[in-house]
Amino acid sequence: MMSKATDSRTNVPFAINAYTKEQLKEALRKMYLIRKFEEGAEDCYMRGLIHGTMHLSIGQEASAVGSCMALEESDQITSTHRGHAHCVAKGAEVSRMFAEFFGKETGYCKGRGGSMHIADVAKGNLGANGIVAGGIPIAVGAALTAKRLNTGKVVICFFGDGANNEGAFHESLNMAAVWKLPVVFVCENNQYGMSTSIERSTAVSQIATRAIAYDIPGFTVDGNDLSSVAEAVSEASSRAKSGKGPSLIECMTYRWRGHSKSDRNRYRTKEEIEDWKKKDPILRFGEVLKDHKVITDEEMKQLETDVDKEIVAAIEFAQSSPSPSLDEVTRDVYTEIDQ
Amino acid sequence: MMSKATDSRTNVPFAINAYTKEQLKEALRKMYLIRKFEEGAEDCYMRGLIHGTMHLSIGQEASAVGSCMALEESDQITSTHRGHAHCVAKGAEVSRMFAEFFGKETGYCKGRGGSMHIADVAKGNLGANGIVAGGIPIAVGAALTAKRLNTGKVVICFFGDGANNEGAFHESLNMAAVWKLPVVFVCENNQYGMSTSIERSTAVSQIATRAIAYDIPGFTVDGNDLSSVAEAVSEASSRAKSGKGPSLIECMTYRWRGHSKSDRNRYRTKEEIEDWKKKDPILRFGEVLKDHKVITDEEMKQLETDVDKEIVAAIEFAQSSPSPSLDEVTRDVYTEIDQ
Amino acid sequence: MSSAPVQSAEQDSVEMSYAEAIRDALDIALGEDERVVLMGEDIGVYGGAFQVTGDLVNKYGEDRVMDTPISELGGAGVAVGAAATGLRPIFEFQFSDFAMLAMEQICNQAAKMRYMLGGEVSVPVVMRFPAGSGTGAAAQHSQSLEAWFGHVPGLKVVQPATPYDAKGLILAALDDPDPVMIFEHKILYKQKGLVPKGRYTVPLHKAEIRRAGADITIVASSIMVHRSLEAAELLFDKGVSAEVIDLKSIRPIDKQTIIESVVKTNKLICVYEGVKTLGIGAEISALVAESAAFDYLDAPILRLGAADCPVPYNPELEKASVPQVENIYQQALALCRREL
Amino acid sequence: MSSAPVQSAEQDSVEMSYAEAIRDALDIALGEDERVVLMGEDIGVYGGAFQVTGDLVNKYGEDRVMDTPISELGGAGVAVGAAATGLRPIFEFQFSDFAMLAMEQICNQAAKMRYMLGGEVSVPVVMRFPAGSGTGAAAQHSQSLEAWFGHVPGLKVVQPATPYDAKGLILAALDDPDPVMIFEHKILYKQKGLVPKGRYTVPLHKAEIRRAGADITIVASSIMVHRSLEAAELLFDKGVSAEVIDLKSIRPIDKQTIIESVVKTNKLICVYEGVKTLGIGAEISALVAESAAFDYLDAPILRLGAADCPVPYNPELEKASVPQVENIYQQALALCRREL
Ligand SMILES: Cc1ncc(C[n+]2csc(CCOP(=O)(O)OP(=O)(O)O)c2C)c(N)n1
Ligand SMILES: Cc1ncc(C[n+]2csc(CCOP(=O)(O)OP(=O)(O)O)c2C)c(N)n1
Ligand SMILES: [Mg+2]
Ligand SMILES: [Mg+2]
Repeated sequence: MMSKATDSRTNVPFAINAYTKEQLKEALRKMYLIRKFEEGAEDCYMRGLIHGTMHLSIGQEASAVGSCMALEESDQITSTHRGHAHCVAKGAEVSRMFAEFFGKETGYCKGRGGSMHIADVAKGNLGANGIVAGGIPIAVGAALTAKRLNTGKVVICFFGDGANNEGAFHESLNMAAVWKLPVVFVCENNQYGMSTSIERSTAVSQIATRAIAYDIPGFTVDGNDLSSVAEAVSEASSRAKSGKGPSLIECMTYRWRGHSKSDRNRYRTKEEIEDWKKKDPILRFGEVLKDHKVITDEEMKQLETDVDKEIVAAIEFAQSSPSPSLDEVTRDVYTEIDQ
Repeated sequence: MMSKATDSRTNVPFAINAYTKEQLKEALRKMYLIRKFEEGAEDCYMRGLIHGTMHLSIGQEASAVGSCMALEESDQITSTHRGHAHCVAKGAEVSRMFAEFFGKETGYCKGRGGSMHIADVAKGNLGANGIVAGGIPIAVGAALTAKRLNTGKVVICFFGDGANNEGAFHESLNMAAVWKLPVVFVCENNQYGMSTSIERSTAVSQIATRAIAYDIPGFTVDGNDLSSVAEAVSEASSRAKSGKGPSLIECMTYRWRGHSKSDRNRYRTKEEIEDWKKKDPILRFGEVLKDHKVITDEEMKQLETDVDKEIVAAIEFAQSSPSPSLDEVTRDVYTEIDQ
Repeated sequence: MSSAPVQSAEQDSVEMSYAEAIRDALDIALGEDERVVLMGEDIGVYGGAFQVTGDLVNKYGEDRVMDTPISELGGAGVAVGAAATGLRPIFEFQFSDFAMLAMEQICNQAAKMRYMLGGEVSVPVVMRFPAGSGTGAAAQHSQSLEAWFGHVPGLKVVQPATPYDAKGLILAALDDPDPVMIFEHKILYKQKGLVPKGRYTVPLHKAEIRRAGADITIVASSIMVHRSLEAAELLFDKGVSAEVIDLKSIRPIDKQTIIESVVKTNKLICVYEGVKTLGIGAEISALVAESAAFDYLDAPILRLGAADCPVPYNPELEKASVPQVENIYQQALALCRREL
Repeated sequence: MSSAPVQSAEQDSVEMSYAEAIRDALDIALGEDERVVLMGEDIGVYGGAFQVTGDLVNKYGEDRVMDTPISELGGAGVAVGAAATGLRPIFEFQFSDFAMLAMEQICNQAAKMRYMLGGEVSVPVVMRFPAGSGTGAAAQHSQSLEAWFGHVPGLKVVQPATPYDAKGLILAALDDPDPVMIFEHKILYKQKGLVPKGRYTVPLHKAEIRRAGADITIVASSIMVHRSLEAAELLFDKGVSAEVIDLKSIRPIDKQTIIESVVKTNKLICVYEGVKTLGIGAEISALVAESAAFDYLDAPILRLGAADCPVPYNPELEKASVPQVENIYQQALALCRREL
């Protein structure tokens, strides 16, 4: 509906003012880590080391990191099929993520979930979801818990532009609004639901417009600008924590890769993809940090080298981890209790 | 969202200009017929002659008749659990409706459906529905048929205020808008979904606001004023027939009776009910017709007497009709075909 | 005939209806644990479509007895998310038929979350489904869909037949860390029975022999338990001693109780209200046919379920579409006489 | 072994994959009848998640091959409404698992509309459900839910196991005036077979004996037909002659073919990919156990279905969770030797 004033950049970006140098560097590191994690996962997949499918969010790192930056560790998120970035951003270890992709007992889901169900409940990530919009009502439920038990938590609910046409989106936003629950709906609008563009699937051109249908604030922000995302989400999160209810934040972004590993990319042009690659959120945020003397070129190099090492070690951890025992295929369906 | 200018009544109401005297008298007769039909059904129910449950729309006659007045006989509607008025308005015979309520083979559904599934496919009523919002996607499907087969038909989709919080509402309006289908969404806002008021269930105060989320026209009209309803619906229907897509029309109205036969009316006050009874849509339309010399007092009396007789005869028809044979309980589950 | 209450002597029982017994359980739950919330359509001031929640909203307030919008998918999902994060929601579907809108959140999310996340989360949600025909509400308000849920690993599914079990199973469901689906029968809501005061639980995974017998085993669930008991009386008059087992739990099914009975009686008939084909009787039949009890069977295993049609509106047709006492009696007698 | 095509000699057949055979059927349908429209997510330019619709959008345009928004409930409902009013929609769920979102429109509306309206309307909608495990897509993308649909009067439900049947059943479904649900198997999409050119149909309600045998009847569906045929080879080496029946239709089930086989072999094992409990094997077992074939049974009726868990991600676990050739072989052998 409306763009956040942040974009006009009167002087310094929000993030530079709002966070410490360490926090800002950590945000950049996380974006790197996400990028390298996904490139590593893609590579392992290509080499036949990981099976199934995966949905890469390369190019979308700012919305995940910018959103989670606005949260406390105890706050919670629900994620999507394209959920690696959310998981890392909320504090997961890439070693256990790789272990999950390799189907190992040391993985976050003990090898039962894989990429589409990656989670880290201890860090507040209630899970990716194989069902488009499947996590939206769950996020509202988590927010209900926060409100009823007075935990002070806020919940970020990530979903895609395609998900906004699911009934679950509508029902959930309505309930969250009526009950004024502490949840922030973050729509990562990468302009396609699989192959179907917003124009061909969605009756409004900006998804934030739909906030009007729930009488809640709705903002569209540059989703490749970490600071804009962080600003919008922290505002929405404060609002939520103060009892004023949910907001809808639409982050305009783009995925560089195909939808999943089986995509022939017939529905968009090379030019469009190349154009968006120029808007790399990591490079952009790196420039901002350098401009504002938060980080030096050397430090950035070091950061990158460290991340590369972390990824190598993580893959090694995953490969050398034990596989689940075939006898335990029905373990964890039910909680074990003494009858 | 906005009220139709009709209400300001610069001079003559829309209906008076738009329809012939015969049509106007017929509209009044239909409202009577609906009222008397429902009073008759209620009476039969109380006397134990009809079983199950029923949802009466007494007090809401103008939205059904005003909407259907804007249609051709070949146009179609989908209806709701509170669907008697829609059925009569679209041209059904009360005798076969009563027969259905009495569970007879001569009923519209051959005794298999009852009040909640009353239909008259031949006259374009695709059926009431036991599922709140269940008819909304079906109406959009009928509109898709109209568009693909170029039938020139428009479809009116009736639903209640409560239904607008169902996912099916959202998904359907979005698709109808994206595909510019000839359907008019008519929300009969009687302010309660069963016991739950709009304020307690719905994040917006006027449901027509939600039209913005689908980039379609949305209007709130006085649902107890037949002319306002007819004006809004005929405009929307012309728009739809000319290929411009759907509209959302919200008719503000009120049901005089409880939600169903098991309602203790704890959620609203006597005063509120009495206030709304003063806004009787039949009396109002009768006055308009008299004011504009469309009908005389005597003609009105006669009309009422005729309707009363029709109701008596219809109940007799229903009572004396044959019951289904118990051997045929599985008849009509599948179409009979020669294998 | 019902199993001994965990903690109360006979004199501490009171007569109440099945609906009142459920309300009693909900009342105890709300009183004991602030994490318990009731959610559903019109369960507040209206008291629920079947007056199960009654006046609880007055006692506990709108934050604990929450009227939801008409949004079954989202509402159930909110309950699932709340359960996964610390609340103990009890979600009422107004009619079990509307659960069709929420299958995704129940069966893709609640049932699988624990497993998909490697055991790192539990979803202690309780859902209540008023089910069954007999109210003249026709095809979309009269179904018995418990078989669907019984097919889904991760869920537990029960069908109380008495006020005693209704209360005890709800409290057991609340104590359980996993999602429990409770199929209640609309026609039973008014049925009365003795119910102990205070808290007790009925095991979620056990069937119960309601009437001992030697000649034929009738496994029935929900309202069919009562019809089968009536049929057993008629059979008794014909010299046939029927053992009637109240299934209670659809997932898991208490194989052992059924098999032991069949080993004794050598004949089995399953009676249920859901559609016969792929209904719970299919599973009971198959469980026995694959078990050691197979060799003890003297006759085919019969199933009596609903006719192959949606539930019709006309009251006579409606009755004809589901098993009645007379059908059970006739079929059981024919089976015993091997006159099929 | 497959039934004779209605109108074409052997030489008119070409080898094509299961996915191509379906596309061929859709192409014929679109070409023959302007009322036919395909609807689904990403079935247009993307060609469908499993490349079933392929390039059909180029041939017939976006009005005939319609990409829907991600709105399963609404989308399925639009197909139902369109079918009830004159179109012949073929609706593709991207994965059968997502049908959970649309159960209401499929089972409360499409299945019941004709009956509830006293036969005054037909709903000739065809829905396609890519189902089954084996792709490493885990719990929410690998289910076999056909048993749910088999429980619903008003629907017809089929599960083609070969390219020939896939094409013929789709065309038969299109000719049928009632809603037909087609459960396709994702792993079979690439499987090749001979398929006649042009139009032919395969009956919606008939099973087929894929391999004749004398010692044991194996009733299998979908991919399990192939695994059972492989197991039958192994059994043959052990001197056991297995008859393998391809079920094809879940609703209605072709009782006669199964019963005749069991009367001959005296032993029955049901093999299916859905969860064992309350899966289609339960119905097959119960059908036989209640029939005259009961007296011909020499051994318990076995069922091999999926383990009691969601489908796991790890490929070895995934395999372990559903019946494989070896399991079928071992169980069938044990049954024949009565070593259970
Ligand atoms: C209910 C459901 N429908 C369809 C799918 C298949 N699917 C997976 S991702 C996807 C596109 C989602 O688009 P969007 O929400 O924009 O997220 P993005 O992939 O762009 O991140 C689809 C159709 C699914 N997983 N769940
Ligand atoms: C999916 C579904 N949920 C709940 C119900 C029970 N129910 C029947 S009517 C009704 C209220 C509907 O409210 P509204 O849409 O405003 O229509 P009204 O009754 O006011 O005409 C409810 C909750 C139902 N029939 N279907
Ligand atoms: Mg997207
Ligand atoms: Mg209403």
